[in-house]
Amino acid sequence: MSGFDWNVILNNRGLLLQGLAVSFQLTLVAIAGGMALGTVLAMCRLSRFRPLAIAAGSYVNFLRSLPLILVIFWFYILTPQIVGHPIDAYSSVLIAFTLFEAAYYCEIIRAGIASVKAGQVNAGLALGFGQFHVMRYVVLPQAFRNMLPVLLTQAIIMFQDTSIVYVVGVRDFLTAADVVANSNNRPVELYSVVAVTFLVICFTASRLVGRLQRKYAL
Amino acid sequence: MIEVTGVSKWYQQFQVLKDCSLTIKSGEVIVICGPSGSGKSTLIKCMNGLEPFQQGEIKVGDVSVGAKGTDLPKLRSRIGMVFQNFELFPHMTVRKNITLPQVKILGRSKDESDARTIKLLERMGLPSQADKFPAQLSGGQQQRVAIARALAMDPVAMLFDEPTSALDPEMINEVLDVMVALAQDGMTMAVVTHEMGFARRVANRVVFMDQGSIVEDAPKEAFFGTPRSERAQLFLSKILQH
Amino acid sequence: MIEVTGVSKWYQQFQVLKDCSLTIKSGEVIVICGPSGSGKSTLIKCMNGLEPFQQGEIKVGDVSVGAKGTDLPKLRSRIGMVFQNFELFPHMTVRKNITLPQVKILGRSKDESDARTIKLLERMGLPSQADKFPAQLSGGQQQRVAIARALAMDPVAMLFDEPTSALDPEMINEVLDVMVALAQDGMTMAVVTHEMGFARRVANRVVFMDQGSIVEDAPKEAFFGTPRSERAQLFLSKILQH
Amino acid sequence: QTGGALEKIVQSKTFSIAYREESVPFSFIDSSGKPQGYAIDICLKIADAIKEEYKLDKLDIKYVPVTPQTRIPLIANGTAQVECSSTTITTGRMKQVEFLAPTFITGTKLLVRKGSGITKIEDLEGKTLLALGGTTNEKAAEAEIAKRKLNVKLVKVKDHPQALLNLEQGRADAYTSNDVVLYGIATMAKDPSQYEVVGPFYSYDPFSIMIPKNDSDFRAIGLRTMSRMFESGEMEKLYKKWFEPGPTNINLVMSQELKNAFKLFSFAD
Amino acid sequence: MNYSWDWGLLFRSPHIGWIAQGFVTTIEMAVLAWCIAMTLGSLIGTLRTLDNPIAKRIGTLYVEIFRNVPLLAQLFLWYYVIPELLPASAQKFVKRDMADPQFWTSVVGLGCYTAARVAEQVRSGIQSIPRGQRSAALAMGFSTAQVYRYVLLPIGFRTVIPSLTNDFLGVFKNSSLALTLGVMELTAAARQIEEYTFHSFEPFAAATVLYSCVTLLVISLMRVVERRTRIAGNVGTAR
Ligand SMILES: Nc1ncnc2c1ncn2[C@@H]1O[C@H](COP(=O)(O)OP(=O)(O)OP(=O)(O)O)[C@@H](O)[C@H]1O
Ligand SMILES: Nc1ncnc2c1ncn2[C@@H]1O[C@H](COP(=O)(O)OP(=O)(O)OP(=O)(O)O)[C@@H](O)[C@H]1O
Ligand SMILES: [Mg+2]
Ligand SMILES: [Mg+2]
Repeated sequence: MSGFDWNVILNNRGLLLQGLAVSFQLTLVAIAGGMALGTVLAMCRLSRFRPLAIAAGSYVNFLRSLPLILVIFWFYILTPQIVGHPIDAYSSVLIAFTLFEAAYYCEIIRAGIASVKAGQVNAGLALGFGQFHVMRYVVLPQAFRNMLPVLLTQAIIMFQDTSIVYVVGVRDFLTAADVVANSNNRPVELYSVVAVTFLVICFTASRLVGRLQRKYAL
Repeated sequence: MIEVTGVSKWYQQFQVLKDCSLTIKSGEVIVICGPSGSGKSTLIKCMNGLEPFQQGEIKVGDVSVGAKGTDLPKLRSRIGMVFQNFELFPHMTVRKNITLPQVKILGRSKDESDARTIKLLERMGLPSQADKFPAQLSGGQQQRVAIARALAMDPVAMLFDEPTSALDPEMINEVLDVMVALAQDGMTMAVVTHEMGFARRVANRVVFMDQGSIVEDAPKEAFFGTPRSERAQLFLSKILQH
Repeated sequence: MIEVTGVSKWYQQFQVLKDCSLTIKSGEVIVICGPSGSGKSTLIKCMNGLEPFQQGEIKVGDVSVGAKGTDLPKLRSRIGMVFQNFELFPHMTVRKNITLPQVKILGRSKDESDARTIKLLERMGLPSQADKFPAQLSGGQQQRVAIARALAMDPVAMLFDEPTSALDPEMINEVLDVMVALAQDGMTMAVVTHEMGFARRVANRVVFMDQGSIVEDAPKEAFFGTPRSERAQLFLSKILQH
Repeated sequence: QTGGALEKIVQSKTFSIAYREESVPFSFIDSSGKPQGYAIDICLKIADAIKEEYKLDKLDIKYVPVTPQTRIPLIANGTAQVECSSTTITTGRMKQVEFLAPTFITGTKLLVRKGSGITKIEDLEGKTLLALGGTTNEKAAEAEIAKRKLNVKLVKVKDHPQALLNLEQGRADAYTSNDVVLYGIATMAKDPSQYEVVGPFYSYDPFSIMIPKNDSDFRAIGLRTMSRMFESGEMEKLYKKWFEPGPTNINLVMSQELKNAFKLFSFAD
Repeated sequence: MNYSWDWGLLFRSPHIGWIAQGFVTTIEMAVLAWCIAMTLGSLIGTLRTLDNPIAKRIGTLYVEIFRNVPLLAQLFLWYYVIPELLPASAQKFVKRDMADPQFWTSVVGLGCYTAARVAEQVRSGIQSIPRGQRSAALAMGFSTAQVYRYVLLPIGFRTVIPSLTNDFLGVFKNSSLALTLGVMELTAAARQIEEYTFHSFEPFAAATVLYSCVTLLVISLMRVVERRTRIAGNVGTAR
């Protein structure tokens, strides 16, 4: 190994930063999409209408049994053929992430609701609140607080998972670094930078989540 | 006031309540006791419809609890209930805990509710705790807030499910004192408790349950004097020995 | 037997024990009581080195607990300890709970340990429960198993930290009876408890703690007769009222 | 499927070119990230022809990056209308896509380290060979290995640079690809003189431009444009620009086979 | 959509062989990586529950590093970067002499990554045990090692079996990332068939079915294990 070459990083910082931006963007869109769809799925799973609950449950369990990479391939190669018109890699990855993460968010939201003790529901009912109001004033606020750290942790995991889009060539941070590494023959520098950058971002984020958790612990 | 007639309840095969009958007249205080798992909590929860039952009838005033068309939320708002674990809403301040139900359920104005809240907290001996969160209070204080929350709905009767059994010995008294005062003010009360001192002081009748049945239902004096069932005698001797 | 001299302990800034001194002679039974948070558990845990302390000295026999070179596991194996929540090992049967420490710590043979286990269970009135798991027993039975487990190590003294306060009222007695028998057999015991009936029956001395200090340390008769400190009087009145 | 490729180009006034990032000098990105290369230049000519023929006021060029794995689906599903790189014509691929005239003729060879003593595939017995997944070269090498019952470990890589990286780090002994590609890759090495291209041709690969199936008008305009370029000598000029020697250190004189192919595809109007 | 289905191609040689081989490779990687993860993870997780601040620090450092870098980046580090930092002889070994370097690099990468997760489970399992259990065991005269051996680890592991199952399934699914290093595991096999036949639905469907089936199988298996190892009564409520 011939010394650590900082220049290759500095010279290509534009490309790398763009990649990082793509990673963030993917994360944000997938969180929004995944949360929205995940909430709907959670409501379906908790619904008293059995077929709906079963359908949602099967969806969640099925997706959770697959590797993300396979789901990405499915949507990357197959959706265009199914829908009959072209879809670029970035959009197909967004769809894959949203549908995939929704399954995970669904479980988090469901667990959050289940974490509120039955006694609290009883207390709400005993005061004279209706079912809906018990949900609205008693269960959901506590559920949300309970699951907030897990939701955020999942977001951090997802941020890391965005690196998997490498396999379909979407220019996220890792892919950008890979391109630079290959064209400059500097894998050691570039892959190290990727690792350290992720480490710093994710570590900081998880510390913040930890602090938040302590602050809002009930 | 509350009339329980021949109520039975099953969890799947297991029968928790066996043909229970009980009447609580207006202004009366009854104490329900009995060994663990005998169905005391279940019985009391049936009274405001928190637990459904399969046989028998329960009437509160002239509303039948088990009937199909009954407006349960409305019924429940007229009966206060206090739980073993307080069950204050942990994400609201004490004030909010007491005010919110008044506003949302009774439709009282904010100001009126707030005034009532403050008055009740004073009555409970907690004037300065309104803006704390439940977790910042001691168990005894939390339970008094829970009582205040129930009273804020102006209930016609109060149900207590072992209100002191989660408390440290020192705090039991501050809660019992409040309950004694309440009883002396003429509140109709059904209290599940092992605090026989409390029963001696204010109960009109003591009900003893075992394995889902009401085994004894006697005026306090009779109960402590000569409980008729062997089971109750054994229970009392154990409770009172130390 | 156990000699506590001028022990102080801090959690960061907070002083939990303030210059506590106490002597327990061989064969003596002392009861420690006091309000919640007064440091009773901490003091008793210091005696077998479960909690470190910063000042003072504790001697068990002629071993100094706080000293650097002390073989704590060995010391602890000679002092039995019983906890409020029993702390039986939930993944082992009752038999295993009692036998394993004998084999692993004392190096007894399997057979010998087993024989001892059976004998102790009989003494505790639990001959047929050996192959159940702790969670399948009632609280009172679990606590008696815990006592058997401690006795299996042939301890020279026993420490009890509120052994009955997690028990249903009905079960308190079965545990106290065992403890009374133990005291009458001449075991050296330090017992944190609020069961004043027990104290009255077998204690040699009663120690009253408040805010980390030992406020009273008096023979039982003197304590129940005229406790000197105001705090102890208040405490006693609260404990005994109901 | 909505309309033909040509109809879509004319309607949207956009021409989507699928390009590769590392297929030097056919299709690659320069340091500013702009796609260029021999095949790209040809495709741009086709774009000009369309613009002229349909009298469009403008025709935007949209570049779609592809990899060997994605190029066929992306052309098949219409994400891009032409794939301009170094794709070999095969009948298997014709089930999904169509091809225009040949642009280059090459064949499968091996890139090895100088002095390794490897000159043909048999020398790889017990060694590691890299191949790009999904290429004709991989299949050719696989067939050759099977035919000779060799014990060669075939490891798949994602792209040419990854292959070079594996070679440079000493993780493999050879990389199989088209000879021209191999010459191109060797120039990207830290020390190009360390590498050589060896072996007989294990397959014979005419390159061409891929287009979607079932659009005869589009195919016609593509073939017509190329035919004109062959005839006018424009194609030879382009070849010289990129290969004799190109801007990328390649120096490859036009082979007789390619000259013949150009002649064969110069049709009369 | 004009797609010509050909499910038969899955069962034709050599495709069926690729799938079978890919499936076996996936399972092998998952199992081997899991062994690493369990051993290392239990150790690290235990370190984090000790009272010794240095041990704690080491455990925390490991977990934070391996949890906060994407797995794919870790695989690249293991494959392209770490060997470059080794002395020449060791380099030669990991790159060439070692049998199947891609496979083993992936196994180690997956194992170390998953170990961080296992460590967290083990830690939370041990910490979920009421503090009194530790005190009780110490009060009996057990040494710290014995307390872990006989009390904390057996209880801790039982309580986290469901989460450990999830982690195993995680490593099973994550093994698909090894395709980026050129390992022919299940997903890579599906891709290869696609590349050779230009049929994408069939091979990916086959891979999907296989992944799902293994997941289902593991879940039902672990239910049985859970029932077997469940502490009679209930751990959580043994107070
Ligand atoms: N949801 C349930 N499903 C099945 N059985 C139940 C359920 N809830 C309670 N039980 C059983 O019903 C019986 C009566 O329970 P209940 O809580 O009313 O007893 P209790 O007298 O209040 O006892 P405690 O003094 O312990 O509070 C118990 O045997 C209990 O195990
Ligand atoms: N690990 C700890 N860190 C900080 N403070 C502690 C810790 N453990 C105990 N304390 C504090 O030390 C004081 C004494 O605790 P201790 O458990 O000895 O009291 P106690 O007399 O046994 O009370 P109780 O009757 O509730 O068991 C309490 O104020 C408690 O909050
Ligand atoms: Mg109850
Ligand atoms: Mg204590």
